[in-house]
Amino acid sequence: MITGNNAKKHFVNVILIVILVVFIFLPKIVTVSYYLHLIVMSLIWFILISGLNVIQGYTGYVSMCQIAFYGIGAYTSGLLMKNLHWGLGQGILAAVGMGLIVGTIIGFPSLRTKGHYFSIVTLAFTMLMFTILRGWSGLTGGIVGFAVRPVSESLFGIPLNTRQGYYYLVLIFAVLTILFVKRMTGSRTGRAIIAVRENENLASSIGVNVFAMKLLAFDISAVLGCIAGALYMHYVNFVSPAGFAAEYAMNTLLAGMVGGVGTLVGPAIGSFIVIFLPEMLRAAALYRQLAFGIVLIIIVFALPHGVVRPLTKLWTWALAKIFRKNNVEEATLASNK
Amino acid sequence: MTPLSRHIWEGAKKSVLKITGMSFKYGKVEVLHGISINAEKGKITSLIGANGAGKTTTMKAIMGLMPISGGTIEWDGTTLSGKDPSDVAKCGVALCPEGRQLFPNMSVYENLLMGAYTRKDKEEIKETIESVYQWFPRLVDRRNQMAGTLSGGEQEMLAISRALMSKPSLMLMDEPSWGLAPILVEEVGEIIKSINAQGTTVLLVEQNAQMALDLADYVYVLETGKIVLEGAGAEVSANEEIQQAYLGV
Amino acid sequence: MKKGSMRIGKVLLSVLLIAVLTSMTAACGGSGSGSGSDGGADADGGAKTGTIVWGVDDSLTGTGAGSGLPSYQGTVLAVEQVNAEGGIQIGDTSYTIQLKEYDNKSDASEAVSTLTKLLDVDKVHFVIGWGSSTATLAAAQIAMTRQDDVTMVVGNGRTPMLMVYNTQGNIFRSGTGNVYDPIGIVQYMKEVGCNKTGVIAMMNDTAYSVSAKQYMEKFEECGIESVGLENFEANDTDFNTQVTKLLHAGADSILTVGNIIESATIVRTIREQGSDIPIVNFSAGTGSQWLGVCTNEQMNNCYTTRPWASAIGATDDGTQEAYTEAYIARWNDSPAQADCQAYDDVWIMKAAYEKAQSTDPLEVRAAMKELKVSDLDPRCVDAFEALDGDKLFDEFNQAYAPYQCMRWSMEEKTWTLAAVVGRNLGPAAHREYVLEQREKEGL
Amino acid sequence: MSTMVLQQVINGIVTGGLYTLIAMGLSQIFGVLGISHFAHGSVVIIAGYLGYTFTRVLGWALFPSVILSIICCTVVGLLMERFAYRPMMTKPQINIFILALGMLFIVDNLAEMIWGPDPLAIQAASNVPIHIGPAVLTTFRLAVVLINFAVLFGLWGLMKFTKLGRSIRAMAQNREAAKILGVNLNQTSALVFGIGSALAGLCGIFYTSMIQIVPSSGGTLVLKGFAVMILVGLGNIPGTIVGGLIMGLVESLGATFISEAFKDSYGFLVLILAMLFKPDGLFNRKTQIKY
Repeated sequence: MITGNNAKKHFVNVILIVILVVFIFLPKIVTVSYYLHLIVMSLIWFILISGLNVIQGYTGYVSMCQIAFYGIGAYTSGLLMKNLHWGLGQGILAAVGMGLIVGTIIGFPSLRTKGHYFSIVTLAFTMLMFTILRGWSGLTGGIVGFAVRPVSESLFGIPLNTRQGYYYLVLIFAVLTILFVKRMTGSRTGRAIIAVRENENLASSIGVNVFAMKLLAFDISAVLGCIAGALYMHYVNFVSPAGFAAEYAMNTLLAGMVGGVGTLVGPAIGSFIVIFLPEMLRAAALYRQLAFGIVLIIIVFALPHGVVRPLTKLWTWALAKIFRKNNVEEATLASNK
Repeated sequence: MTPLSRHIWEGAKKSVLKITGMSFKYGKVEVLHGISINAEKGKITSLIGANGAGKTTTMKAIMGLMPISGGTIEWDGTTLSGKDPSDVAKCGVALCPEGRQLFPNMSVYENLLMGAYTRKDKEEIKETIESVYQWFPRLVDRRNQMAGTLSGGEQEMLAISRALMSKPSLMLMDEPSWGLAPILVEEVGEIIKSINAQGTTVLLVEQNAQMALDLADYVYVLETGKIVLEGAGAEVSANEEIQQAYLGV
Repeated sequence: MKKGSMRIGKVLLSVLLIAVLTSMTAACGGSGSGSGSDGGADADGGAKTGTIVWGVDDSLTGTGAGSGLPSYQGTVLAVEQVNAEGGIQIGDTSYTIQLKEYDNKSDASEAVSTLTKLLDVDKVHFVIGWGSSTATLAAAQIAMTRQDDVTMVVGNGRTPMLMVYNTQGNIFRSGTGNVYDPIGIVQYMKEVGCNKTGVIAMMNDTAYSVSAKQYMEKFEECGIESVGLENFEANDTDFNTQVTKLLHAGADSILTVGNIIESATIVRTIREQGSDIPIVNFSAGTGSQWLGVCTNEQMNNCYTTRPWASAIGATDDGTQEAYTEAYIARWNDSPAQADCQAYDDVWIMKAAYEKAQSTDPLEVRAAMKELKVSDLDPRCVDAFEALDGDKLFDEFNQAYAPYQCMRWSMEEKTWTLAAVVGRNLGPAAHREYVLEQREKEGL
Repeated sequence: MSTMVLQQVINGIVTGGLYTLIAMGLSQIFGVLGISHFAHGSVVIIAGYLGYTFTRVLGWALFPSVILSIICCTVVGLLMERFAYRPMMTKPQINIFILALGMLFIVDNLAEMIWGPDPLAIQAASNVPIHIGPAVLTTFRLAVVLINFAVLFGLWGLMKFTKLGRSIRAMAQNREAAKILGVNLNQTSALVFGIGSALAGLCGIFYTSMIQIVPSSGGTLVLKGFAVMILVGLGNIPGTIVGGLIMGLVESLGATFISEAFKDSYGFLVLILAMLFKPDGLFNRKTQIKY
């Protein structure tokens, strides 16, 4: 007997499958490949912001060095391909490894601080990383950056150096990210990390090793950031330090904030907005940067808790509306039995 | 216990505190339901009740720290409800807050100076400090020490004397006995008596019912935001329910 | 999957919402904008007219705005002049030029987005401008993979690596690359009294670091002792450390290699440290840009040796004077370096269209490859060098122009021509450099 | 070699003074209101650009234009406090953080549109080099160092001995207790913003005259200011002075002996190392920071 609750679950599953199908056929729907380019970039940023969401959403710490992980991932896989001719797969694996190392190195000093201090120290790391990428011109090609050859591998027969091919690669990584983050938040460690956000002292009093949890969350955000960086590198085939300066840390903050922190939906909405909004404002040419800043302020005033909270209210309202009708039928069904 | 010098207290002679039908809401939840309290001029009035009955909320409401949702607060002819705490302080009301709320990284002397923030007269402030030092000799040799490093009793003395620094006509005292050893509670009781003896109206909020009943001329008993019993100090302490509920007899 | 599906649903619902939204805009966006070039009869049946749409991709904001903004202004000035005279004549149709400009913030990912939009949404086939190296190199990666869709005509993006990525021959550059032989300039430095020279250069910029090394190689040949090499960054503001080091190393003259404003600040820092030694700047910039940082007295005994075509008197037929007047009239700002490069690009494009007598992009590109210096309109500011067969571009589509050496004149408060010195390395050395790099890059 | 070190030490002291000026404002504002006031960097560049406009474009004398620039940027600071931060005080902390960054972003772009991307500088009138042994210090830089210490000493006196100073410190340590004693919190925080912005204005003028200003200078300077603030811990005026000098010296000596390319990052390296050992700052007692 389908009770109200199960019906809601089935309805959600149906939507889930429909969405997945739509995404699989998206390259056919979106003919103008410029928009497909934007969607690929949005999915890459979705992975990046999901990483940010892990440290920011689940431990309450605002991290400003996600863009530095993005840069490290890009430079690691890029340089390995350029100098040692490593492939795409090895590049991403190396980026994951680098993410763990750098995440721990950056995590140790910054996680000892709290609140605003933590954000400022992480922003200092982003500045440090930018200066190193720019200054070490022997290795990184300096301010101008460097280029790599397009990837030669192919995925299920679709060559990856075409936009469609690369779209599917990024889609797979995006879905894997959702499953991983969902699995992690549902798991025991996930709940421990959330406990740290709610009340650190309480969490440590019930046996949660607070520092280890924070470091774990920070490493996860670093790894996801580096994967996104590697994917970006092999998609654009060129990278320069300017793309990972403190200015872009603002975009990660906006994406995390707009989407609403601590939810799974947040990164999706936040990353799409951060990629599509500047493109929409492109007509403003000279004033684009200014418009972006003003939009930022408006969002902060209008949506202090991000876009997701009103959206979830809408979603639960819609679900309730659909299923209240069913419950009435069941009640009548049960009563006249 | 030498009485405080005369000039501090002429201000405290005439005024009376009238709170009528005051109610207060935390968000949507109403915590105080239309309570009315009158504090006699020059008397000690105390408000007793279990933890969470709304005692501290009442004190904060009087001081203007929390906007009340209904009723009026009147002191010395002027209505306090709706006023900003800094203006309430200027009307001669001083609050000795729960948990003392000192400035930990400022010296005892600087804490006292802050107490006299609303006063402009430099000379008189110096005199008040001297009289407070007479009153609380222990604070003299601690004068340049950081307030955060004082003992519990000393901190309570500093909190009370800081409140005294503004020459208040109405002294609100929020659980002065909190966290003090019994003999110190006695000492604080004596201090309150002598402050009142000089004519300052005192509204005392205490969990230590015994101390409140001993000191008070008039007592209000507050339970879950409502006044359940009021009367003269002796009369209320004779009441069996009160004895069972608060005195553990 | 039951437990978490509620949240998964929310995730994918919102992603769907946005995807559907964007695909709708994509569908209508695609057809809306005009195609590369479309001819059509004029309303009153007179001479047939049409429009040609070119993309302009420059860094109007961000770190590269110092050269990106003037480059864009130079382009607009030339296009207005061409349209004023009836545009480009092909057969009996005269085409007016329309520009579609985007700002790439001299940043790699922005350059990719703007170029992709120009190709896919605005469907343009020629993209000019390209005032900064980073954006130009990033866009070159796309140009390599979409050779039939786009031809890039680069102005002031001088990084020598650009032609290394020009494997499909669809990138042209009028601005001389920074690979050149400074022998002429070093000899001139010797004449003006440089014996022990300290070099201070933007070493992390591929273009400038190559130039700095070449200068120091030539120092020995001309008997100049090099007393040190100091480094600085783009947008650096404090040079006391480096200047102190060089002065204390006994330098009797200093060579700066870098952007206009950084070099000007170095000059000021040197003068502030109480030294009036000759300073040679491998940099360009207008008199007003230099006076924005230094005082007239501080500029005394300073030289600049960049290919600055719009230097008054660089050639004796008055083109530079005419260009400077027109530029000041249009933008009330004195011309710099990037603007005259972009200005010439428009005339080169016009010559290519009229030589091909067609609007088909591939035919125009082929015609541009074969362009002769004599085909160009005399108003071209740069005195382009006629390669063998009077050709404008070499086999890698790189044009060449001689260098001038300017001295600061206290009276006129601006740069005056001192000598026409160095010529670039020429096609042979350029070929050697490109092939060597291509092998390294595995192209 | 030793003359070089002396010269670099002098350079370090001069720039260190600037970092102190900006860190002082940040530290007071953070102490009293718990706001990471990133837009402080904008206040610096506004003063710098106004200084440039008054002296170079309008041709006024140095002194009146300096005073006017500082007044204007103080007003800007007060407006930011009144209309941007105060309404947001009740919202979650991250909003204030983004609001501050947003304002920095906007002023950054406005400055680029009004004054253009090229660096500009105020032409300091008397710039005669003074020789201290082999090292050189121009009169203007000497004046900067002297004015700097005079202002900071005055601020220390104000904080330590005046009623206003006490109320600012009291508010920083316990807002509610200060409120009870009659301190008007809004007025005091406006005052703190005023003082902080005036110091930032002074820093902007000095920075634009000694070095030069680009629209993005605001961001780098405010970050260095934060680094100093965190390095020494909160509300500690002598500590902030020493912290600023440490930052200046570390940068100029680091650039000399290690490598010029990483000039900006040495300061941050010192901050990160400090965080490893003393999360509450080098000089500060264990302060209890409420979030």
